[in-house]
Amino acid sequence: MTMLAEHESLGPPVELEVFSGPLDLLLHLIRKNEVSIYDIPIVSICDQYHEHLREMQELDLDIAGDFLWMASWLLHLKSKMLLPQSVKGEEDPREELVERLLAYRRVKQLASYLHDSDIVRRCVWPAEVTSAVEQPTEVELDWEDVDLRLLAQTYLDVMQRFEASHPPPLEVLPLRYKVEEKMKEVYHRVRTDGLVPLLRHLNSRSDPEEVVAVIVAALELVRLRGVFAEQREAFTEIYLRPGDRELSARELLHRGASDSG
Amino acid sequence: MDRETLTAGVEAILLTAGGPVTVSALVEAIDDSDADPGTIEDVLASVATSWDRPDSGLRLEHVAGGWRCITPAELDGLLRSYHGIVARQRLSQAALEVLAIVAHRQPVTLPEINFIRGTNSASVVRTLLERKLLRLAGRKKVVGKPFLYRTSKEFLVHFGLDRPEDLPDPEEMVKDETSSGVLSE
Amino acid sequence: MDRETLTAGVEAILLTAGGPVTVSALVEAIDDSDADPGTIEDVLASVATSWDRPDSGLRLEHVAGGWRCITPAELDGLLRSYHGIVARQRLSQAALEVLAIVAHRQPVTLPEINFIRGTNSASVVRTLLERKLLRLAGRKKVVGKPFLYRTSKEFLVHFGLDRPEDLPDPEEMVKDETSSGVLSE
Repeated sequence: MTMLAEHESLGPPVELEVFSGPLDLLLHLIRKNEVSIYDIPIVSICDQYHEHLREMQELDLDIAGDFLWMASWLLHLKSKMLLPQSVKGEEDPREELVERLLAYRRVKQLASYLHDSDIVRRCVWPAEVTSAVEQPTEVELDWEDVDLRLLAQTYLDVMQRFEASHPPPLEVLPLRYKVEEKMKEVYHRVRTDGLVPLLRHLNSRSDPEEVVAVIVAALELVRLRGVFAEQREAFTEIYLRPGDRELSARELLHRGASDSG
Repeated sequence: MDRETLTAGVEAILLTAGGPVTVSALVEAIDDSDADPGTIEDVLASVATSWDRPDSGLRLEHVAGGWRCITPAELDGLLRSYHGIVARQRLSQAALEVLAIVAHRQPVTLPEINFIRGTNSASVVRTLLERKLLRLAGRKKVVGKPFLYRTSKEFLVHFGLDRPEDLPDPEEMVKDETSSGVLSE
Repeated sequence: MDRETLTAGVEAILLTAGGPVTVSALVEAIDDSDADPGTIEDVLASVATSWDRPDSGLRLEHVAGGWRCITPAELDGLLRSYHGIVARQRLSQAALEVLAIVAHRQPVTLPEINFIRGTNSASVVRTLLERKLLRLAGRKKVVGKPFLYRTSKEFLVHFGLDRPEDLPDPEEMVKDETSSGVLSE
């Protein structure tokens, strides 16, 4: 939040002007002290500037870095001004600051003109008659008003609309368990044990990916009639037992190959 | 309020209303002891008369919802001509979208533009070619060999760019910053 | 085309245009041997005069290189009452300073604006772009290729200027006040 907005929302607890920047504050101090912009008493102005920053800090106003940067510049100038004349050299150390202040003061002048103009011009309303002739069906833009920003915004809007109508496909990660391996495993276990409790077997696996691979493998074995599945009642154990066909090594591979392809 | 100010006020309201204005809304807005409904009706009648001249481009029309400003029907041809000229300086939303797609993804084909926009953009592309904002840049080496489109020199000039690569990253361009508090009451 | 029809036509175009209308667009739209630029300027002057009466709610102004229909400022109170507008936004000091810098030195980059104001103006510039008072005008050919900003047509219309150069010279404004011997607000 800017200082301005914060100041307004809290209501000014004490009389403290809000400045639009460090140069603004500096101009204010010069005016308040009734000194010449060309001959700024740096020591005194520097102290007042720091005093003002301290007040701002007390009010918990967020002090922008620009104010601090100016504070250190003023301190630097102050130290130079305190040196004896002979050490200072020929150039007035304040020269650059004066130039910046003069340039900024011109901006403030023009801004103040625009401020008055803004108030007056807001009293002027566009007079318009909607003609029966031209009722544009869609909003058209003046080519003159189309800038890089509008172009960028339009592009983002188009791409967002595109993405909304084309949701990305679900990402299928390569399974860490191969269905064909599980088919071999389950098939041989059923052949060896004669009867395999599928749910108990699944519950003993902690990795959901392995559970999925086993279920797919079991279904595929049932389809190939290599195993039969039996369940007496709903929600009870599913038993796998040998089916009526003996599966070749190739058949056990087949499903896995097409699945991963 | 004197009669002259009253007349000017009624005219100004009619001309900024953007639709029919009722006598009661006028009475309420003017809120003046001199502005009773009878007087307002009177003023409206005099406005209607003063506009109804051969050298005036304005008419006052009484419609169901109240009083409304219109232009005389005999000037429709002229207005159509003016708005046609202005339209040439304008860009439709569709055209801006195609321009944005080509600018950021060039070179690009019509099927690609259509796919992204989800609608056929052939006529829009043609208009942009005619306006010299797009240019042909060869054919893509895929089935059907569709034309490739790029933005033109004029496009760059309009946006003050030297080369197409100078087009800023759109995300960066539009990125939101902290509220600035430029506006105050 | 007789002068009366010409006047009515110009009025109708101005009133339906929704923004400043240039003399050349009028000439092109009317497309008549009697309607040369000189005659159109003549007609515009007579329309401006005929509207500039105390009992008229219409005025003609010259802004942004064209002619635009507005209501007189003194009717603002009445119009606000009709349109139900109580408070109004104004531009903040920071926004006015940025506009002043851009108007005076355009095209100008953000670092240049920041330097003159002595404070970061990025968010202010962004808001002014959103309000269409500033526009992007390409990139400067220096390291980092910073964006260049200009004032927009909307800026001219809002502040009632024909061209940005019509703003007073701040140099002159400051001189005026130093000659009076006081440092002003």
